[in-house]
Amino acid sequence: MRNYSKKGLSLAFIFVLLFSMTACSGEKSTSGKAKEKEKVELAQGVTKDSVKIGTIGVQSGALAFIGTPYFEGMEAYLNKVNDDGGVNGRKIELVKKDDEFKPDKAVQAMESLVYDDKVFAVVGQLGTPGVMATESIVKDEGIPAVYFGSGAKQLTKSGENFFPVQPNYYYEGKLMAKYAVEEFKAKNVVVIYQNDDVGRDGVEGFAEGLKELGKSGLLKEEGKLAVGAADTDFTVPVQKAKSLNPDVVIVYSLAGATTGILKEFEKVNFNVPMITTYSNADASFLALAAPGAPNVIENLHVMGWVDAKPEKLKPLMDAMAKYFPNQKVINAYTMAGWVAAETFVAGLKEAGDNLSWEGYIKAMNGLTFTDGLAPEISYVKGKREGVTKMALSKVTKNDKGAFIFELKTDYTEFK
Amino acid sequence: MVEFFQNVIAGLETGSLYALAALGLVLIYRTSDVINFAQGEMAMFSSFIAFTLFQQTMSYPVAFLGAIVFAVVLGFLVERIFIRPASKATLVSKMIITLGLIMIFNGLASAIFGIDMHPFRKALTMDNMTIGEVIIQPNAIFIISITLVIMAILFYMIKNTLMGIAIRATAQNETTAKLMGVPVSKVYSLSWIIATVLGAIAGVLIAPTTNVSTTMMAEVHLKSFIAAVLGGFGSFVGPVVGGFVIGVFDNLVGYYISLQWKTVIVYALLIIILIVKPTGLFGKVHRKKV
Amino acid sequence: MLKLEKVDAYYGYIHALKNVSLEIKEGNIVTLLGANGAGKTSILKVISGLLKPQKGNVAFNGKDLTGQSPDKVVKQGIIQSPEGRQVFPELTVKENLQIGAYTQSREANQSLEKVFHYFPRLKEREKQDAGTLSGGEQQMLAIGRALMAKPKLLLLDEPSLGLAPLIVKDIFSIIKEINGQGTTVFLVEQNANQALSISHYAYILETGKVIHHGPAAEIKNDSKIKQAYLGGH
Amino acid sequence: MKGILQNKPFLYILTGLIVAMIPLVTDMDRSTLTMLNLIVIYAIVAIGFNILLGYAGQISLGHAAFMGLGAYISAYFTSNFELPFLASLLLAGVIPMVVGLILGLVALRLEGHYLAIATLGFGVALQQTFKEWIGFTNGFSGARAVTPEIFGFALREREHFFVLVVIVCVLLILFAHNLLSSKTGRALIAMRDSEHAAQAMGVSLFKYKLIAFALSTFYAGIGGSLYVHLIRFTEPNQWGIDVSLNLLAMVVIGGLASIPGSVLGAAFIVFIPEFVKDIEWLQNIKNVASIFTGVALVLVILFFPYGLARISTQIKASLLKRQKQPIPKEMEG
Repeated sequence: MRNYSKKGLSLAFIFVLLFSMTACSGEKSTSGKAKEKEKVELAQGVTKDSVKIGTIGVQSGALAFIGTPYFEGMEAYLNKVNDDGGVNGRKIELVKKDDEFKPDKAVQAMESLVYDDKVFAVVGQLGTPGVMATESIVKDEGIPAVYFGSGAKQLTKSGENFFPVQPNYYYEGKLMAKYAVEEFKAKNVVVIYQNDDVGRDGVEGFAEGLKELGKSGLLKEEGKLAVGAADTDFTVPVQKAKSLNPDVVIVYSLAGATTGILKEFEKVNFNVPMITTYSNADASFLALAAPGAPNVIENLHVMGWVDAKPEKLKPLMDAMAKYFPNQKVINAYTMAGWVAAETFVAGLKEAGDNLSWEGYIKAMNGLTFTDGLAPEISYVKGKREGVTKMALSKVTKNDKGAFIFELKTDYTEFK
Repeated sequence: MVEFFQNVIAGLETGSLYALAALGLVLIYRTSDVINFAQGEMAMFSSFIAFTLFQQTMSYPVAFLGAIVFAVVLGFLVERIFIRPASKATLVSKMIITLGLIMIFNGLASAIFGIDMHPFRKALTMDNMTIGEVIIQPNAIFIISITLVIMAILFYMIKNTLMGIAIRATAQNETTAKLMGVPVSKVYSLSWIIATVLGAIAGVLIAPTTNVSTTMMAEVHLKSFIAAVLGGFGSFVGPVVGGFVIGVFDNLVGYYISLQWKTVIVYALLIIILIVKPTGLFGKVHRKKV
Repeated sequence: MLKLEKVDAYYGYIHALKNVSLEIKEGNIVTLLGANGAGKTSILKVISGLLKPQKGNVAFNGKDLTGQSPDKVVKQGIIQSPEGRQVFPELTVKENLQIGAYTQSREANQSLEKVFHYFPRLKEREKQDAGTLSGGEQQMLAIGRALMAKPKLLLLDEPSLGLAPLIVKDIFSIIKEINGQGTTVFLVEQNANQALSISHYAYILETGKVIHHGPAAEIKNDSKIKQAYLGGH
Repeated sequence: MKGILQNKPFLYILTGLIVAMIPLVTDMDRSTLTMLNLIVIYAIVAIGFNILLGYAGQISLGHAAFMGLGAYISAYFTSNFELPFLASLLLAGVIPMVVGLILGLVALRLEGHYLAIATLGFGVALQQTFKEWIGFTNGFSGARAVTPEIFGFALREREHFFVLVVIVCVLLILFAHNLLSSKTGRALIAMRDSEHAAQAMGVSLFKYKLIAFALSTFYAGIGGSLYVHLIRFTEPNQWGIDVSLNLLAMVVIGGLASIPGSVLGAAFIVFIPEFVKDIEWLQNIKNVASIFTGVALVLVILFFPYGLARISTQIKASLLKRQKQPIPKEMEG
């Protein structure tokens, strides 16, 4: 009796595995290993009237608040392009994969996009852990990858087929240093940074920027203050910052922690100019942060790389209203997704009918794109820095008493 | 010295919220031996109710009470639907059920309320007071007092009322409690209801700091566990003291030692305290149910 | 007063009670005798509502009690003092007694005096944790706790178990006194002699079946029965 | 023939052989293969965890950190010292085991939920160390690992890697099996069932708890090493409480004290979310995978409280009952 059941169990085990295979592979049991590049003119994922592209990012769990608007922005743009007739007669078909911000899921997603779904390109992959984990697959296969929703700096050196758009946090940090020195004439700076991939690159970049400007003395070691993204008490960093008497404070954290820090500033009535990252450059951030810190928020300046003037944003707003009528929140992530799609399509138009991977990459290498939300994206001569021009906006009240961003500087580069 | 007091007061304020959540954990643990991992997610759900009600009515008391009423129903339903049918399962299996609840509530909250963060107002919005140079927010005093009051009520209830005695009796010997005519199913329902309400209060009170979002309770929930263990599961004073200690300690370590390493240091200290005093600061040996 | 009719009950795989019928008359002390595992405790569980019978029914004063939950049974005036005393060790003596009066909390104070009258020792130790009492004291507490419910029918599961002979004698005389005050008692015992000497009627149970019943005095004097079923004392 | 089939080690090896062959003879999607690899890797960790929880009755909520430690060690030594893969695999098991021994020495004096929280605290602290000790872990930029080579053969294809993980898994299963049928195993089980009885039997509780704890961290480290060479990347956020809780769920869902159960549990926890995500009509509801995985978890516990591995026994038992006797019902109070 016993042994029967044990045998049954072993069988059941095999069964479970078999079941999982069949369930996952579905009908697409075509070879997953066919890696030999098709020698036909069109690359994988391209037909006479369609181009299939893929994207990966977090769509569920704790960080879904990033992925959801981001992919909506992307889909809004693609829907608009498709409704206008597509690109060179081809409709763009988007395959979305959820990686839950986890590297192993991202690898599985990338594998299924590249080998199983056979997409033409990966567009707007979101999330540093996933981007880092799948970098080697993208590199090995040579598939075009446009726009990374990641501020990681090493993407600028990943390879020919990598086309970053969004400025990396390191670069943004450097540019913040430039603004601190040139706009604010800072003598003593404190950086409060979110202690993860976002904030650490930012604070490093800031220090490097100061060094290159010959102003390393502005930021002391004790002026680098870490906060956790999920912290519930921001007293310590704010107390420390206050005791150092800075004339500029850099707040390098995402919306959640930044609002917490601002509220604490408000509590102790700490009024100094502050600069924060482009991740917070949207109206939804203001809606979140302003109620708790109505006074100090007017000291806040944000970096920005998308041109958020209403006339520039109009196509985005119209498309969102048309395709996602229920979405009330249009934020920096929506814009980022939009730019991702915009940049990819710009390359697609440029490549014309030459839709092999090589052809697309060649076309992208000749591209300097200035018609989109971002002021300028260029990949000419192997440049892979993405957007390098950013501007500073200040939070201010408009006539109706609502908080808005007001552009303070021109779009400039570090140098 | 000003910074010291500033950090201590803030620590007491956040510590209160850890304490409230910890009291809920301990209450459920004492009656049914289950560690409720979903406590934080349930509190998050209640906070969303408060937020939604506030948007509809613009009345803070309505929002607060609405969240509490919701928590009563939620606690009751969770015990009825998920915990009671598993009465035959082992304790660790029941813990896994609460893990499942985390996923369910988190998923439901995103589906119903969306994934955005929302600002939420404080209970008291009066101007700050200053004593010396130390800034004190009336809201902080309110939070600390409400914790102490709730602790006192709970303590009185458990110690002196018939229901309280019944809760303790059920915790010690369920079958005999039944034989004495104690409706133990009501006792279980009640302890889940109270625990969920405590979590909801913590959630609504922390919301002004963390904003209302599906992830708002992550840190509070984790710290409430630590507070419960530190103070000891054996008493109702323990978790409150544990909460205060964690809140204050976190800040002092962050301020005087290291912001980056404070998590490591605080947890290392926790382990050391447990080794020196395995049942927590206020713990006596808790008899396991047979 | 209480009638079990043709009760069948299972305990896991074990057929614990087979077609058991018995009756407890008001004002009596009825004893249930039998060896370990004969099903005595199962009968109590069926009465108290801890074990649901598969067949048959339980009636109390003509009212059907079959399948009622324990707290409803207690409200009817039936309370059990379980085997092994089962006091709540981390509750004080007084709190243990208060739990006993859970369904009669309005008259708790009055009952409390009555219990302290029977067991003055408990009064002395009112504020002490029950876990610190001696075995005899715990048994007193267990009986006292049951009395707090103002029972019409008191079920006692082996009150003499593990106690010194002198204390057993005390306990039995108190049971008799309680009965004298008008409480019907259903006594489950292995200690046949002493139980029979205070009882009016007795049932003998073997492997889940009632094999004999009759007035206690008769059984006490029937040497055959004693020889066969009660270990021949 | 019957004798051989009654031999459990033989059955494990046979099953392993068959399972390892499946991807070689069938044609599967690469991403599916990656998932199968992950299932076996988590199964390894779950088996170790089951020795601790199912056999020794000790709980831990910090095992993800040990898995992470194994991953980082393997990544570090293969990339920085060009240590051969097999050596680093072993190292990735041994170092977490030593750390586990040290933690066990202090933490195993605690019981139940106190042990749970102490290990949880340790897990959080270790994860935090991954974040801060940049020299070793490369911080949030993450650590990379190379494709493993065994005797000059690079396991670049998922099918080949799968053979490796199945072999490691079967070896560790055999080890666990032998250990659990030895004196140590009997002592562990005696200890779980009753500490007093075990003490009376002269079992040194502490020693055996420590053995179980160290073994479970060894298995976790091995799992971590295989993981990092499969995914070729790791970063600190991965090794948080959620993974520890998932491990716990694997063991409980699969069945306490059951080796096949741990494999089933790992398959369940890794596979169900992916499966739910692929159901078309559910995809328009936000976060549906999370809700359904949660519901599945609850349902399994409610209907199969003894774990997936014991479903057949459970069904048989209830059938037997139904035929011969009515089912007894303890009443609810």
